[in-house]
Amino acid sequence: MKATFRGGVHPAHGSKRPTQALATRDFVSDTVQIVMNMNIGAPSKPCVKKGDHVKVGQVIGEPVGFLGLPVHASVSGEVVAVDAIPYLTGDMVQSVTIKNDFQDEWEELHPLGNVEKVDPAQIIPAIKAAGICGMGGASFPTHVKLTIAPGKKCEYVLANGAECETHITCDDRLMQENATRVVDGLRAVMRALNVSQGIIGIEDNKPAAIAAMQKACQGRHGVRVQVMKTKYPQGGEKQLIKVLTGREVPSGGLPIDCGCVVVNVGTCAAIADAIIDGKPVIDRICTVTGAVRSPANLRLRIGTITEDIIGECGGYSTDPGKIFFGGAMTGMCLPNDQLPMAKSTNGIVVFTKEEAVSAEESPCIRCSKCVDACPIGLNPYDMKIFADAEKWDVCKKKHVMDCMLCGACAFICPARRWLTPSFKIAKQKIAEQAKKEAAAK
Amino acid sequence: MSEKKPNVGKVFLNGIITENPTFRLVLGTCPTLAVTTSAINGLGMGAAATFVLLGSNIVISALRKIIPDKVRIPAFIVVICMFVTIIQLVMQAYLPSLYESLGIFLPLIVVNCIILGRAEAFASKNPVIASAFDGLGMGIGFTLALTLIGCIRELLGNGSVFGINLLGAGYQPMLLMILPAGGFLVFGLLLGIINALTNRKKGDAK
Amino acid sequence: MSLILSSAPHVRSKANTQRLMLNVIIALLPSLAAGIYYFGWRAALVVGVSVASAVAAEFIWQKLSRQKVRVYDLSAVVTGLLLGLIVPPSAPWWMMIIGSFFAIMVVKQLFGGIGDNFLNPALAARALLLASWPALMTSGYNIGKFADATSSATPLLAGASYMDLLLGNVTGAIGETCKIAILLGFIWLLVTRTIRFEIPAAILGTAALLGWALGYDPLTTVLSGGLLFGAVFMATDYVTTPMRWEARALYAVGVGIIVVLIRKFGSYPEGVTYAILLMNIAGPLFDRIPMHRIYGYTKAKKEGK
Amino acid sequence: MNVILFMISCILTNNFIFNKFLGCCPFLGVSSKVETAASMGIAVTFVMTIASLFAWMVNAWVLVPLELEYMQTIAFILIIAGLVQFVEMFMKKSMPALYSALGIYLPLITTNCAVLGVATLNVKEGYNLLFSVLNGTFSALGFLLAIVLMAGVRERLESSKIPKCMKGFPISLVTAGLMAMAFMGFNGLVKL
Repeated sequence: MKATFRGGVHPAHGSKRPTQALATRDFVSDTVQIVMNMNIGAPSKPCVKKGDHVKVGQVIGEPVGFLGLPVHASVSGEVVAVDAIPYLTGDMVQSVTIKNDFQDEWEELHPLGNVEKVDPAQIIPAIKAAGICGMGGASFPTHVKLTIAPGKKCEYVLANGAECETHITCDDRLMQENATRVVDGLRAVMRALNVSQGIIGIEDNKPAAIAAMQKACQGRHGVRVQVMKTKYPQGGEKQLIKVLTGREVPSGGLPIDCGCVVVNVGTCAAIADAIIDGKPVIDRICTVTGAVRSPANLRLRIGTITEDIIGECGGYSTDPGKIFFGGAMTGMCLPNDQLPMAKSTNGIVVFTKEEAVSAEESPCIRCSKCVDACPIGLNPYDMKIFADAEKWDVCKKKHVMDCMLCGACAFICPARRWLTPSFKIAKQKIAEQAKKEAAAK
Repeated sequence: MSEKKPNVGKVFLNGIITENPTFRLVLGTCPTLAVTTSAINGLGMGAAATFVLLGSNIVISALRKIIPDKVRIPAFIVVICMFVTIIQLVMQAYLPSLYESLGIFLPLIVVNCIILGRAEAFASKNPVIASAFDGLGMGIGFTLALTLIGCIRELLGNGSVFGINLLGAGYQPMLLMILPAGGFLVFGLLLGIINALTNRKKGDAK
Repeated sequence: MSLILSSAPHVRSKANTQRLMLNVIIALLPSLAAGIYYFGWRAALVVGVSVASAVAAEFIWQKLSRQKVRVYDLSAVVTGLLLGLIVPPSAPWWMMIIGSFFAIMVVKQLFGGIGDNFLNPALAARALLLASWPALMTSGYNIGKFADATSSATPLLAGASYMDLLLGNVTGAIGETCKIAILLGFIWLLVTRTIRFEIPAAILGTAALLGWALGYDPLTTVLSGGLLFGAVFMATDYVTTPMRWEARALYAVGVGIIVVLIRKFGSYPEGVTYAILLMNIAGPLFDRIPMHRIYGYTKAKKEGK
Repeated sequence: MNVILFMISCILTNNFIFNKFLGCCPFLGVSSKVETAASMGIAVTFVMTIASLFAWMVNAWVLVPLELEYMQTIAFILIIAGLVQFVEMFMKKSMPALYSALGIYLPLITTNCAVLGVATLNVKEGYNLLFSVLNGTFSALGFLLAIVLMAGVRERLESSKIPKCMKGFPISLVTAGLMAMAFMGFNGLVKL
């Protein structure tokens, strides 16, 4: 039986097919611009200056603070600029621009060898040194996630291969082409945390990936593939845990509070690369699709400029109206195509002018489709009323803080209400207020 | 206690227009809804209430310095009750059919918040003459409102006003209007229309 | 290059308000066709007047109150169509105009327009007409194919064969008689995912069960009067049903119970209108009952204990 | 059987609000929140039950023998005022929890015409002691049902785009009218 959760929507209709069969190919551009805030937490501090020569894998940004991660050069060549640019959120971010000399000269690597034999204590430091953060889009530093707080116990490691977002197929390709590395990475995490059960959850619309992963799991200790129904947001952390283990993350808690750790399959592969080859995160697979001439799955060096990527895919097929990183349900819009992709950029989608027009909000007709769609079991209709009235405290009582901004309610709404954006604002306001109160105390 | 002499004319008009107990203050909704199935009932109820208002306001105003503050509400009720009983007996003797159709809402004038409200808000603080005009104004305001609602409901629900058929024999009476639901609807819509008109006036004045 | 910046999600489902309303209109067409077939052109006139005046009422109100005119969302058409299909075929034209204006202006727009009315406008209008002109609303079926029939009020549980009931070969309101046509519409609504089957199923199930317990034939209970039409088209009205499915279930069961009770004990021949209106009123209360589980809550409680 | 039918008719068919227009002031005034509406309804039920009991006793054992029927209204209103005062004091002392929940509604009940109305109706209809008390209790329960339903609807209306001139009393009255129309469905449900 295919496992699933209650609620959810089916936004992907057809949007994946154009790139589903596309094999990954490499693309290396002649300039990369690497931003320093690729992971959640304080931005890293650039440690190279203009004119420096860097090798592939050389640390160019040093970690800052508890959640900090090192940033590595993704190409070899000369640093042509170290400056601040406005990135996705509009905030100014330090970046390092490197002119590629195409020598592909590597920094010396320190491989740890076979994941089944490596000393478990070495695994997490190696993950941190490789600069790995959640590759599924969340960009949370992986070594922090794997550092279990005292008194908590991890019983399951879940590899997230659901890829429920629209348009994106990079994890699908990764699992088909590099199944062993995904399993290796999962095993490394399991060994580091001394966990005996690892489950890889994959939606049933990726039969090739399922077959490849099942084959790769054969003979490996404690890992198995669980096929899940295709439904958004199957790959949401909370939904994945519920489906694969039957457990629920308590409200306001983390997966570890119910004995689980969830790692994206892309992250798993990066972990395997870091342990087996000692290779830091310098590239990733990224789906480029939408209004481009030839959609593709590209293995991109971190920091590749969007314009170059689109060029590699044959350029725009028509005037672009909207470009976003990630899938259509949660993706972040780009103000222009000069911004570089980062470690967590799993897709670049271009919308035509027609697709980009957002429908006007019309009065709610109380069809309750949003209530049925909410994977958390919230009442978006109710929350929207109080969010519009700016009654944040009531919103909080209606559990808006449990909303994970998956966008299912806004997708399904026939009146085209801006549900998810309102909840995003509500969550920000409530968090601000809590901060203020904490500061006052 | 220094008492300003209120302008009698203003006090009188106040009850009819600016603070019409039914349309502006929305007091005494029960009789307003219950007895207005016909214009004559509305008028009768209004007249009875006016009599009680006038009487109780005069007496309470006259006794306002004698009644101790603590027992003033029970005292007011007793005074009001007295007048209600009088009008009850009078109506029973001289207008038996109206007495029947007003039913229990005649004794219920006692708890009509308009009357107790005026006693508390006006008569207990003002001299006799002003109180009398206040009672009269309020009473007439109440009567007019009730008669208006009664006219509308009777016209739509029965095709007549004060029992005189206006809409002809071909008119199919809208029975709902003389049923309870019709009372709520007519009163609500009438209030809405009056609000809309006064809002517009205010808007014009600005 | 000018790119649009907006918050996620960037895609919306195809179904919008207008599309959903259009689905309902399409689903009502078989019933309308059956009504015209059985009762003749008079039925078409009744429905036509009803729809036209509903749309006019909506347009006039939105113009007068200087709102954006939203007639194109088709909700007024649906209201007019529904009202036209639940009155007798010889209903006078002026009654339909009053009904439609009441439905749109008083029941819907006074409360804030589409989405804000707490009662089903068409049913509220029917209740108004039924209370105001009971004679006109419970007679006048003897036209079209029934011109010679000696018939009185809606024949309810009165020995008609299942086949007659299914085909609509009985007197009744224009759209309520032909059950096959209603079922066709129901299937369309299900296929297009406009409504979910729970509410009609729960209403019909409850009514059949309770009817059986009170000594009626369950199938006749379901097939007679306006129950099927009400369950499919009226009780599933988005605006006036509770939001949570648990609350919707309570609502539907309540409708089923009240329908049978009014049929058995009440003074009206048919209780579907009132049953649904009463449950419309109770709906907001049902939504308040905390029956719904929110992810991550029950467990936290257990651990807390 | 008669008793049960009588109770149902008091709640549904002869609903105090929708059929008799008794107690409209609190029905419109205290129905903006479900919780307060329910508290008000319970308080009214409490007082109406006791009031109809006492009013019946006073009427049958004092007023009628002394041929003082014309003193009915004044006697009843005094009984009710006294009762409410007494209930308030009694509650404050022995049921402080209940008092804090219902206390503020008690003074309002004195001028609730439903209470005086039920006492007067009982005499007018010539009910015996049992039916008087039943009439008091179940009519009050009908009031409770009506005010709670009304509050449920009004809470929903709070977020509605109601035209400015209809806000407040007008829309409440129209709402009540529509509810009364729906309650007509219960007509004839009970044939006494």
